[in-house]
Amino acid sequence: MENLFFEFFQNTGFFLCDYRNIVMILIGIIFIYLGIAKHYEPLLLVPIGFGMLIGNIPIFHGLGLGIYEDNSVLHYLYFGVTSGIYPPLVFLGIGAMTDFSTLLARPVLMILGAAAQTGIFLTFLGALALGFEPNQASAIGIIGGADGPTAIFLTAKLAPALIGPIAVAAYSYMALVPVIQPPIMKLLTSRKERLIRMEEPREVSKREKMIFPIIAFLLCCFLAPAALPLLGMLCFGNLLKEAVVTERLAHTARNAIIDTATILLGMTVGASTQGDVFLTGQSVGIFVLGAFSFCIATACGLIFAKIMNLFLKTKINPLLGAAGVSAVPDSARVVQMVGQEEDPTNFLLMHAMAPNVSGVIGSAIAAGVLWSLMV
Amino acid sequence: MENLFFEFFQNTGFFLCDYRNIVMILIGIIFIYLGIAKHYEPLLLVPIGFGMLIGNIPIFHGLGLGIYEDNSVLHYLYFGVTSGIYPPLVFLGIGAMTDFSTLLARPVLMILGAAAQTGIFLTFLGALALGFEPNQASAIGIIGGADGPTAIFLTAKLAPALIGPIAVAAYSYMALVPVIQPPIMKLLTSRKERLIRMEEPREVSKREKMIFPIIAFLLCCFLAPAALPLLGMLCFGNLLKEAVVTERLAHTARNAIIDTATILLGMTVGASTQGDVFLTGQSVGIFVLGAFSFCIATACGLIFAKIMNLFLKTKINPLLGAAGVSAVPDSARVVQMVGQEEDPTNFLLMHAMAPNVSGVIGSAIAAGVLWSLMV
Amino acid sequence: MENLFFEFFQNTGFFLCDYRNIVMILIGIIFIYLGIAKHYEPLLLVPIGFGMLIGNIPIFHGLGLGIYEDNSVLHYLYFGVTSGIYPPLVFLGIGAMTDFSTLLARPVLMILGAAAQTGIFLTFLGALALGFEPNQASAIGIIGGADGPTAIFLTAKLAPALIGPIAVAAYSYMALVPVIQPPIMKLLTSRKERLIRMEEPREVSKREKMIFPIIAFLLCCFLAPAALPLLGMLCFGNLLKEAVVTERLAHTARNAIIDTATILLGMTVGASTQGDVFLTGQSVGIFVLGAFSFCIATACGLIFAKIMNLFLKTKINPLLGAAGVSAVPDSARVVQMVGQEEDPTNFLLMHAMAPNVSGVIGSAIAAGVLWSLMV
Amino acid sequence: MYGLEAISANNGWSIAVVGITIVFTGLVMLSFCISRLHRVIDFLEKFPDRKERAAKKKADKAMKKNGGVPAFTGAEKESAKQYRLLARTMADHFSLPRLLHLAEISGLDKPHSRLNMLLEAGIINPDTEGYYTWDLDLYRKIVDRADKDK
Amino acid sequence: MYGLEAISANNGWSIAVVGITIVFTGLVMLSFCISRLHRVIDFLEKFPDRKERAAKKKADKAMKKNGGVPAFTGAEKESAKQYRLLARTMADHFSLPRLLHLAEISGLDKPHSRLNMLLEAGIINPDTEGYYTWDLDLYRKIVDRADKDK
Amino acid sequence: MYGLEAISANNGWSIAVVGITIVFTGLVMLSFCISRLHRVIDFLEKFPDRKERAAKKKADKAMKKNGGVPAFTGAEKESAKQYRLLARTMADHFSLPRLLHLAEISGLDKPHSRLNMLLEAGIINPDTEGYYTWDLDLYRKIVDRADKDK
Ligand code: NA
Ligand code: NA
Ligand code: NA
Repeated sequence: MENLFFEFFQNTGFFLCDYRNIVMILIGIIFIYLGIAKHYEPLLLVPIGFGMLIGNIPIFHGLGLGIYEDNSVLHYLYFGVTSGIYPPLVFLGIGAMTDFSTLLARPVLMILGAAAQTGIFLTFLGALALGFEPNQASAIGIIGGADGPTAIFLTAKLAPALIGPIAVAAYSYMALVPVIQPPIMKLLTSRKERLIRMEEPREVSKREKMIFPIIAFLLCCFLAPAALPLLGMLCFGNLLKEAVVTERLAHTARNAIIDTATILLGMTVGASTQGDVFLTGQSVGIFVLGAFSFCIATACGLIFAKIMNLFLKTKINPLLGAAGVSAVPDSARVVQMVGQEEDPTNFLLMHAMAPNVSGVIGSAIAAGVLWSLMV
Repeated sequence: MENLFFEFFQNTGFFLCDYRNIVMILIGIIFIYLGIAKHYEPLLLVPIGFGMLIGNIPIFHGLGLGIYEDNSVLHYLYFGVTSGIYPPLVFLGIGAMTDFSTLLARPVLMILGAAAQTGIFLTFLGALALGFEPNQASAIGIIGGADGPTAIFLTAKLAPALIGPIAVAAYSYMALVPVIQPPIMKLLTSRKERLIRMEEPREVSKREKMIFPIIAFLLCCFLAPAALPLLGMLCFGNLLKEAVVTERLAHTARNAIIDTATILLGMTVGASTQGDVFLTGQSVGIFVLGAFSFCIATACGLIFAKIMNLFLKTKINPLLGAAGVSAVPDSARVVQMVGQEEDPTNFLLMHAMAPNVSGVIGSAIAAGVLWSLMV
Repeated sequence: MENLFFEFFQNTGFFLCDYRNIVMILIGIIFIYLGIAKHYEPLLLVPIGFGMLIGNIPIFHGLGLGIYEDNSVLHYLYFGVTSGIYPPLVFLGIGAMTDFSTLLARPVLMILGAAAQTGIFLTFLGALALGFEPNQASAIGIIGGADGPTAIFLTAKLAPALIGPIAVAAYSYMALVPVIQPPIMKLLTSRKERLIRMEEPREVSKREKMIFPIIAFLLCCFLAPAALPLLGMLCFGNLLKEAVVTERLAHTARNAIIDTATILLGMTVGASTQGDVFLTGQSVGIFVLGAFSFCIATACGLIFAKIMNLFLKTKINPLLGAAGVSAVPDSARVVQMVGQEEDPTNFLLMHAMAPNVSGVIGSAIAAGVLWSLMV
Repeated sequence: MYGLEAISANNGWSIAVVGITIVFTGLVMLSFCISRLHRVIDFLEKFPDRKERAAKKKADKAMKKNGGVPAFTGAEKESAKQYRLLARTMADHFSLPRLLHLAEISGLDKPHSRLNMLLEAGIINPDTEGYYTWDLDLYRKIVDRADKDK
Repeated sequence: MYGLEAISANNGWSIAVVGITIVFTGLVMLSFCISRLHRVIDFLEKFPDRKERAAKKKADKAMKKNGGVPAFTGAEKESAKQYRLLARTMADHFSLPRLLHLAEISGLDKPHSRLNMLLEAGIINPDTEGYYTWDLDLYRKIVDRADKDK
Repeated sequence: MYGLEAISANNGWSIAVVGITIVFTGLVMLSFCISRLHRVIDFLEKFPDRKERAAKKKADKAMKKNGGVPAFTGAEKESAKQYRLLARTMADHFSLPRLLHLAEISGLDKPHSRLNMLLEAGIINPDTEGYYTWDLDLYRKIVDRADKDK
C-alpha cells in the first residue's frame, strides 16, 4: 500500500511541478485579475487566464489529459483552434453585431484602417531581421492587426507551434490598448489637431447597409481570396443582421455561437501555453515584436491621418488614425477618451468606429495576403 | 518585386475568374434578394445565397480555401452536411416548435400528407427515364417532398455529388410555393369546392399531445427504420416541447440549435455550388424534374382530397390536399390565401397545418424507403 | 414486385423485432413517464428514455443507422460521449449556475461531501468481489458518486462497453433519490438529531466567490490531476459566473451549451442501450451494485456527520450528511423534506447545498483517482 | 439507357409502387391509432390509483360547491401565495422551468407537485409561445375562498 | 541569418511592399465603391416596377394630404390593429421574427408584406439591440385617419 | 475469480484506502484554505494602492456625512443619470453586460468603471437569476444629494 501511495504521489502536481508551471499559473492569475478588476477585455482575458491555469496543472502523460495528447478532451476542443474553425465563427458573430453605418457615411475614413495595417508588415520585416522564419514572421506581424481571431487563424495556418505565444501577445496588447496608445497619440498630434471636431455623419439608408456586406465581401475576396474564411463569415453575419427578416439567425450568431466559440477558443488557447513550450526565448522575441507592432500600427494610423489632412478640405481629427488598428472597440474608446481630455464636449467615438471596423477588414486582407505569399 | 506582384495578381479572383463563377454569384444575389425583398423563406435563401457567393470566389487550390479541399474551414463545416448531421438537428428544432394539435383533432387529414408524397415516386420514375442512376433518381425525387433537410439528408447518403443542385432546387421551389401552387389549385378545384368550410377541430388534451410523438415515432420507424435519424429527432424535439418539464431543452432546441444548424447548413450548401461543378446539364435536368415533382405532388394531394370527399360524409376542402406537400408553413398559408380569395371569411390555415405537418412525416418515411431500397 | 415487398418487409422493425427491444422500449417509456408525471430529473430521464426508443428500433445493419455503425448520425453524436467531451461541457454549465456561498460560509460542511464518496470505493470492492474487472469495477463504483456526467466520463475512459448500463443506473438512482434516501436517513438518525437547527450562514463577499473557483481548481487538480477535465470546466464556469464582467459567457454556458450537451448526451446514452448489448447479467449486477452504492454513500455521509458532531461544539444536523452524495439538487431537497417532517419551520435546504456541491467536487476527485490508478 | 426501358431495367415500377404503399401504410396506420388515442386515454383514466381518485373526488366535490373553482387546502393556498411572489419577480409571460427553479432555490416544499397543482387549477396558463401567464382573478378567487374555508 | 541580410534573403522587402499595396488597394477600392453606392441606389430607385410606382405615388399623395402620415386602406388598417394586439402580448422591445411568427400562427393574411408596411410606415421601429418598438402615437394617428377616410 | 480473493488479487484494498484518503485530503485541504480565505482577503485589503485608499477615505467621509449614502461627484452623478436612461429601455430585471454594451455604443465615458461605481453604491443590484435591478430610491437619494452638493 505504501508503494501505491508513493506511486500516486509521484503522479500528483505537487511532485511533477516545475517552476515554469508556477510562472505560467501566476501569469494566468494576472490575466484573470486584469480582466475582472481592470475590465481589460474581460471576455478574452478571463477565459485565456483560466485556460493558462488548466494548461499548467502538472500532469503525467499517457492518460490523455494534456492538450497535446491526441485523445484528450482539451485536444478535441483545441481542434477548433488548430483547424481554424473558431475564428470564422467569432467573425460571424462580430459581423452580426457590428453596425457599419459610420463607415458608410464617411467611406474616406476607411483608408485609415488600411494605414494602420502597415504596422503588420513592418513587424514582419522586424521578425525576419530577428531571425524568425518567414512563416513565423508573418504570424508575428499579424499581432499588429490587433485582432485576436485573425492572428490565431493565420498562426494556426502558418506556424501552429506559435499559437500560444502569439495569441497571448495579441490579446495582452489588445487589453493594454488604453495604456499603449494614449502616449503615442499625444506625442504625434498637436493639441490643435486633437481639438478638431468631426461633422455629423449623414443618415445611412437600410438599403446601403444591406448591400455593403455583399460588395465588401466580393471586392476584398476577389482581391485577396485567402481572406475568404474570415471576411466571408464577417460579411455573412452582417448581412444576417441587416436583413431584418433573418434577425433570429443574427441573434443566435451574436449570442450562442460567438459566446461558445469565445469560451472554447480562449480556454484552449490559454491551455496551449504550457510552461515548457511557452517560456522560451522565442516567446520573449514575440512579445517584444508584438509591442513594437502595436506602437508602429498606431503611429502609422496617426501619421497617415495627418497626411490625409493635407489634401482634405474638411479636416479629420488625426486621433481617428489610432482607431485604425482595430482592437474593436477599445481603440475607438481610447480615441474618445484622449479627445475628451482636450475638449469634453468633442464626441469622437462614433467617428472612430469607422476606421476601427475597417481595421478589422484591413487586417483580414493582410492575413490573406501573408498566408498566400507564404505557401 | 514585379514578379511577386504578377504572381500575386495571378492568384486574385480577378485573374482566376470564370464566367460560371459570375453566373453563380448573380444567382446567389438573386437568392438573397428574393429572401430579403420578397420574404420567400428568408431563413434559407439568405444563407444559401451568401453561401453561393462564398463558394464562387475564384480561389487557387493548395491553400485549403475551397469547400472541397479537405483541410479548409468550409470543408469542416460542410462535414455536417455530408455526414447528415445538420438535417436531424434541424428536425429536432422543428419538432420543438411544431404543434400537432390540428393533426390530432382530425387524424384523417393526415392521409393527405401521404397522397402528396406520390409526387416523389413519380419524379423518381421520371428521373430514371431521363437516364439518371437509381440513387440519383431517388435523391431527385425527394425534391417533391418539399422538405429541405430531408432532401439534403437523403442526397448526402445516396448521391453526395448532387447535394448542391438538389438542395438549391428544393429550396428554390419551396420558396416559390406561393407562385407554383395557386394556379394548379385553381385548375383542379371548382369554386364550389374551394368554398367548403371545415368544422372547428375538437379540443386536444395535453396527454394526447405528449403521447403522439412517441406513437408516431415507434409506428413509422418500425415500418421504415431508415426514417429513424429524421423522425427520431422530430419526435424527440416534439416530446421535449409537449412535456412542459423539459421546456428549457425545447427552448434551446428551437433556438440556438436549429439556428446554428440552419446557418451552417445553408451557408455550406450554398458554398458547395461552385460554378464548375454546379452549372452542368445534370443540374438543368434536376431543376426541370424538381419543378415537375412539385406540381405533381400538389396535384396528387388535391386529387386525392377530392377522391376522399367521395367517401366522407362531412366533406373536406380539397385545397387542403395541396398543403400535403409540406413546405411548412408556406403551402398551408397558400391554402389559406387561395381559400380566402373565394371567401374572405373562410379560415383554412389551421386545418391546412394538419396535412402540412403530416407531409413532413410522409416525406421522411419516403426518404427512408428510398434509402433502404437503394443500398 | 412481390419479392421487393417481401424484401422490404424483412427489413422492417416488425420483422426484425426481438423481445429485448420491446423490453427496452417499455423501460424507455417508463423513464419518460417518471420524468414527466413524477418529475424525477425530467431533464435527464426524458432524453434518455426517448433515446432508448431510438436505440431499440430494430434496424438492419449496413445502412449506417445504428449508433454502433461508424458512419451513422447517432455514432457521430455519440462521439461526444465516448470521447468524454459532453460531460465537461455539462460541468461548465453547472459551474456557471452553481452558487458556492453556503459552502464558503461553512467550509467544514465540505467534509461531508468527502465522506459520502466512501460509497464509491466500497462499491468498487463489491464489484471486484462479484468478479468484475478492476476498470469495470471503478466505473461501477462511481455510480455512488450520484453524478451523471462524472460517471459517464469515467466509464467512457475505463470501460466504454458499460456506458449504457452505468449511465442508466446512475441516472435512475439519482431520479429515485427521493425514494431511496429518506428511509436510510430516518433509520440512521434520531428524531432529536433531525430537529437540530443550523445557524444562519455568514454573509460571503463577492471577492471570496471569485477566488474560490481558482483555489478549488488549483488545489484539487494538483492533488488529482486526472480530475482536470471535469473540475477544470466546473471551476471555469463558476468563475465566468462570479466575475460579473463575463456574465454573457456564463449565460451562454448555463443555457445554450449545457442544454445542447444534455440533449445530445441523454439521447445518445439512451440510444446506446440496445437490447442485445444491454440486457445482460452484467447489467443486472451493475444495477444491484448501483443501488448498494447509493445506500452506502448516503449512510457514510450520515454516519460521518454524527461522528463530526462528537467533536464540533455547534452541532450540525446529521441529515446534511445525506446531501453529500451530490445528486444536485435532489438530495439537498430530500434533506429539506425529511427535516421539515419533524419540524416544518426548520429550513435545511440552503445548508444542505454545501455538502451537496462539495459532493460534486468529491466525486470528480474520486473519478480522477480511480482513472489514474487503473491505467 | 433512357425512357421506360431505363425504368424497368432499374426495377423502377416496383420501387415506386412499394414506396407509395409504405408511405400510405405508415400514415394510415398512424392516423388510425391517433384517432383511437383519446378513447384509450379516457379508458385509462378510469383507473387512477386509489389515493388519486379519492383526492379527485374530494376536489370535484369542492369544485361543485365552489361553482367550478377548485378548493385549496391551507398549505396549498400558502404555496400558491409563495409562487405568486416568485412569479411577480418575472415578466408577465414567464418561463415555467425558471419559476420551478426559483421555487427550488427558495426551498418551497414539493415545488413540482405544487406547480402542477397551479397548472391544473388553471391559475398558471400557457401562452402561444411556450411561456406562461398568471391568472390573477382566478388566483384571488381561490385563495380568498380558501381563506373563508378555514 | 539575421538583420537586413535575413530580410532580403527571404524576399521580405517585396513581400512587405506587395502586402501594404494590396491592403491599400482593397480598402481604397471598397471606400470608393461605397462612396458611390447611395447614388447608384438612388439611380435604381428611379425604376421601380409600375405597380410599385403607382402605389408609391398614391401613398405620397395621401402622405401630403395627411401631412407626412401614410394612409392605410381599410384592410391595412385592420391588420395594423391585429398586429397591435399581437405586439401587446410581448415586451415593449419585442423581436420582429417572433411577431411575424405570431402573425403566421394566428393566420393573419400576408403577414410578411403587412409587417413590412408597418415598418415602412414607421409604426414599428428598430431599437439599438436588434429588437423593435411600437410607435403608439403614429399608430393611433394613422388608424384614426384611416377611419375618417372611410 | 470472486470474493475477497478477487479483491486482494486486484490490489483492491489499497486502491480503496488510497482513494478515500485522497478524496478526504483534497476536500479537507480545500475547506481549510477557504476557511482562511476571508481573513487573507481582509489582510490584503489593508494594502490598497494610495489613490484608491484616498478615494475610499473621501467616500467614507462623505458616506458618514450622508448617513450611509455614498456621495457622487457631478460627473459621476451625470453618468448615473445616463445609465438610468439606458436602464429604463430594458426590462426591470436587466442583463448587466447588455447595459454595459448599451453604455459603450452610446459612448458614455469609462463605462466599466462607472458601472462598477453604480454596483458598489448599490444602485444596481443582482437578483437571484444573474439579472440585475435598479434601486430607484437609493438612486434618487444619491443624485439629489449630489445636486445639493454642487
Ligand atoms: Na486591424
Ligand atoms: Na413532404
Ligand atoms: Na458525489
